[in-house]
Amino acid sequence: MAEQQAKWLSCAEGGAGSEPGSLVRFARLEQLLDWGRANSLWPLTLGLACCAIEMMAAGAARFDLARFGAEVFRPSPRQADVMIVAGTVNWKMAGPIKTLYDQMLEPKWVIAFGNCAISGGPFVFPGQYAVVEGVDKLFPVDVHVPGCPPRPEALIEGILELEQKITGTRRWPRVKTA
Amino acid sequence: MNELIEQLKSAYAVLVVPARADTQAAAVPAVVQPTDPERRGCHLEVTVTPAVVVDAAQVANRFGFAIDTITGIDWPEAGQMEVVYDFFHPQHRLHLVVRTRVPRDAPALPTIQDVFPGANWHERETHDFFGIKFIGHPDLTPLLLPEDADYHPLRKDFTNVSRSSN
Amino acid sequence: MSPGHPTDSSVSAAAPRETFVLNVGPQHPATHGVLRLKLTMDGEYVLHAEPVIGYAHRMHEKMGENRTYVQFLPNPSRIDYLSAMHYMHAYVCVVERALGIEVPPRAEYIRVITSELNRIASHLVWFGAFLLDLGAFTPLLYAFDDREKILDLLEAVTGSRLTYCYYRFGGLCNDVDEQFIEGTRAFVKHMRGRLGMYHKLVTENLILRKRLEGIGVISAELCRKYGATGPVLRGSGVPCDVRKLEPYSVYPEFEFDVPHFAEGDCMARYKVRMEEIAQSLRIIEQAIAKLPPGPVMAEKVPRVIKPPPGDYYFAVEAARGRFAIRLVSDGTEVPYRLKLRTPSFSNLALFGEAARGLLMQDALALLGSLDLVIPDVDR
Amino acid sequence: MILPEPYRLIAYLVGALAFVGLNAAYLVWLERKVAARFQRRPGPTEVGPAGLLQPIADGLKLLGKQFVVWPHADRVLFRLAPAFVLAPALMCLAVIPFGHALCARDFNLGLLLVFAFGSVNVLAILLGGWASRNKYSVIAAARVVSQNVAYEIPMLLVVTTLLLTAGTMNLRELVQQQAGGVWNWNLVKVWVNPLMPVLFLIFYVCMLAETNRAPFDMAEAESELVAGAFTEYAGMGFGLFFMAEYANIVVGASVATVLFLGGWHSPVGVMPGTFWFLVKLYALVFSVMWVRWTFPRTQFYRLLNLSWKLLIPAGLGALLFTALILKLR
Repeated sequence: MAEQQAKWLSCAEGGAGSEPGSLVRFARLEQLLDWGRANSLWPLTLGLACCAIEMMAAGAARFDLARFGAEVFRPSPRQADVMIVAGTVNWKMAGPIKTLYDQMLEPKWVIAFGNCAISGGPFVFPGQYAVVEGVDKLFPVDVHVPGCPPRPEALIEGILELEQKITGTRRWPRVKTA
Repeated sequence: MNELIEQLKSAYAVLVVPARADTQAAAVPAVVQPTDPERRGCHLEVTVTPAVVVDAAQVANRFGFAIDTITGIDWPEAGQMEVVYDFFHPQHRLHLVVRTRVPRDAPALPTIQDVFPGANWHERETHDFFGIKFIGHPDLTPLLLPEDADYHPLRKDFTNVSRSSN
Repeated sequence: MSPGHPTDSSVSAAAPRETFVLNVGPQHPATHGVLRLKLTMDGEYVLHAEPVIGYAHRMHEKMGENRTYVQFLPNPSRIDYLSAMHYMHAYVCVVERALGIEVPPRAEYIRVITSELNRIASHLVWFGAFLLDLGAFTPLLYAFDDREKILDLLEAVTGSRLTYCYYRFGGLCNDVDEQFIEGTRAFVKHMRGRLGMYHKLVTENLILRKRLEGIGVISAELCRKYGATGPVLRGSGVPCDVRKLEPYSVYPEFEFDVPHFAEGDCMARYKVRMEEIAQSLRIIEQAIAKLPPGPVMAEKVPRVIKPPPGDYYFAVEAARGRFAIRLVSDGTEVPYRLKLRTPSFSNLALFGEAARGLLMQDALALLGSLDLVIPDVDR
Repeated sequence: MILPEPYRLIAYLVGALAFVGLNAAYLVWLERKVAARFQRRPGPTEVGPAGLLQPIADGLKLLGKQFVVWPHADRVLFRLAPAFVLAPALMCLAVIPFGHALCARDFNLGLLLVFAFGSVNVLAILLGGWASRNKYSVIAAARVVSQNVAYEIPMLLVVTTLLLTAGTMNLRELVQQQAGGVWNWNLVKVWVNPLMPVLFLIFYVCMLAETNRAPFDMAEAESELVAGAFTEYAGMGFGLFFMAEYANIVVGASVATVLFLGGWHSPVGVMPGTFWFLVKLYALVFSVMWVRWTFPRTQFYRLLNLSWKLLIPAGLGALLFTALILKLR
């Protein structure tokens, strides 16, 4: 454990928050905060289409997102940390979803869950008039989880991937394997 | 069952647009045509002129039909748009189709939403997709398309709307 | 009973009341997706409710005119992803009707088994989500637990957890194995026990009964005027089920009841769906017992699907009600027009009228009891 | 031995803050674990052993989250509300005797103080909801006020009834009266007042309602009002509301323990008193969680009906009945 912790700390050293020449360094504090953020990713309750059911399944007993502390689905964007865009976004929804993104407070992240959110998925064809071809056209996306719909395991992997993006290392503490 | 169909037939047979002196239009009777439900999925097809769709809906209402759906079909070669009203019966195995055709350049026909309030959304949707105007409809703002949509995507000559990808 | 509504003439005769518009959605936990409700409220009473839809419009009908019959196969399962099997069933059946293909009996039986499994899965999701609307969280997880068992069975056969693309024009893409049959048998037994538990845990709960009984009454006449079908119509006392009324596939060969309750309130719709799970189990049991051997694919299916010109219509009983496809063919490889009649659309249409005068809390319970899938409304 | 006043108060301040903080943090953890067990899933496991670091991660996250006061919100009240909601709960803990000698302020009117400060909680949620200027929040705030006003009355009626037989408002003395075995606890003292179990039941229901817990969670009716009165709060503002909810549960459960369950008195005679106090306290807290994860939410008007039409008449009846018994005895 201690060894891993040391590794985790050294990994994130020189990452965000520690500028080389600055007098005051808050790297350790930043790392601590990042650890907290990574382990407490509260998603926004935002189900758009098919993928939302798999998102619900990921929170249900079999897959249990709660193990990683990410099961606290908040209906209010103010309290959510990560927006899981689960499903197709069309141009009518583009405005509201952008508002939701703006209403979320920093630090915030976005997971594009499913092909529709990544690129428009199966609904893209020449002459299509409704679908936004990828939510990264609307706001920055941190993790893409492909699939139509992706399996719940894929969402868990997406969350772990996002944690890695936040802390700079693949999850501490390690996930126990069965 | 069969007698119900017969009654329906006779009810629709009298649906005639009366001849009007000011337009020289002749009286047009409704065309009632029984169809094979195994092959086509409906029992009775009634073709009427747009002027009597409300009466046609009233007959369906009198016989206890429920509104199934309303849709449009675009026939650019014929220069027409077809509006198809589907009615199903909640108690009997009976499916009724009422068809009417409107000119493509000025598609308009009366609304049946006073007979079937459920037609409100179906007509709005048909207006969204085909641009068919339902006269007397309280609110024809786009239902499924964005509120400011001015295109009718299910018309055969529809091409992609220009969409700035911001 | 709920207290007197302000729409009563006795109350509204007083000084004009101040109303406000509450915007529920498109992102709101009670709308199960991207439905938006514009509620004109007087305090907590809903004076006028206007659903605003279209936030999940995905051009399925336009796509129908853009792709060949085979290319459109994955689409129906994405319209109502919770009852994907039924939607696939309607689509392949309408094309089979146009082409005049006879489907081998084994394929029909397997279609019925998978469809009914899918219906149970869909009702389980509704059960969980509805209870979540009412503020009980735990039943959701129990329901999803049971649903995973169905998903495992279907995944082994179809390769997909949610959006199955299993039926083909003329049959199925592959046969089921012994494991599936055994697993389904075991599931039927398991689910019967669980249903008893659900009734003990939820149906008999006093708070739940008080929240549902007499709330959100929808009359049979209202259903007829709006074309509402499925459990909503059956919850208003009309035993209308496409499986019985316009039998398709091999449904006439099974014994099952059409549960219907005359009360028309949220509890009636709740009971209809719970009873339907039991009836679906009955159908599955019979279908497995009678499952004939043989091929699962018709022999004379043309390589290129070109239905003769004409207008074809096919309706099935999906988990939410009557799903119908109107296919207009012009004899080419691409449908000329593919109209999808989705049950949620009509079921939601009556919400505005049914919710008038209810408390907001009860209106949202009514909304939950309609069992909406928003992409099914918006297509 | 009881420490002199100033030391006791300093010890209380530090202790109460730590107690409330840890309680809030670990009751959240417990709630998540308990809920998970009810739902046949593991709950938080990966963040620290058995997910024990989960509340710390949540706390850090909330601390590091941006806090914004919306331009349309009431700037002062919006900031004040979270503080208002937590402070009264801290005050209440001052008079609660956790053990024979573990009471920050042995106060003659202890019970009065608990109820006086306990009611401020409502004001804070009202302020929070009002200051947010969000329709959902305002609806929730209005609900909370009428709910808490309605349930304060039966609760006070029950307590008054109890005071008739006890004759003191000092919480320590109340506990001392219940010394000498389980049968002396107020809950089972039916020979003094045959209505004691009923009183406890009313008190328990009122406690659930006062702390806005399911099935009476109108303040945060998630599936209707988004996040209720807290919809616009983010970061630690929301965190404080969260902490206050658990602090209020602890206060409510403590008062119930003191009034009905014999306070620090051990049912079997082993282990120190504080241990037993906490056992009773957490058993009650657990039951509160159990209720939450089992029942659906009630309707709002039914909630008010329950209080005005059932609990208040029942409370009044119990009060009259008890007065009669005492007079006749």
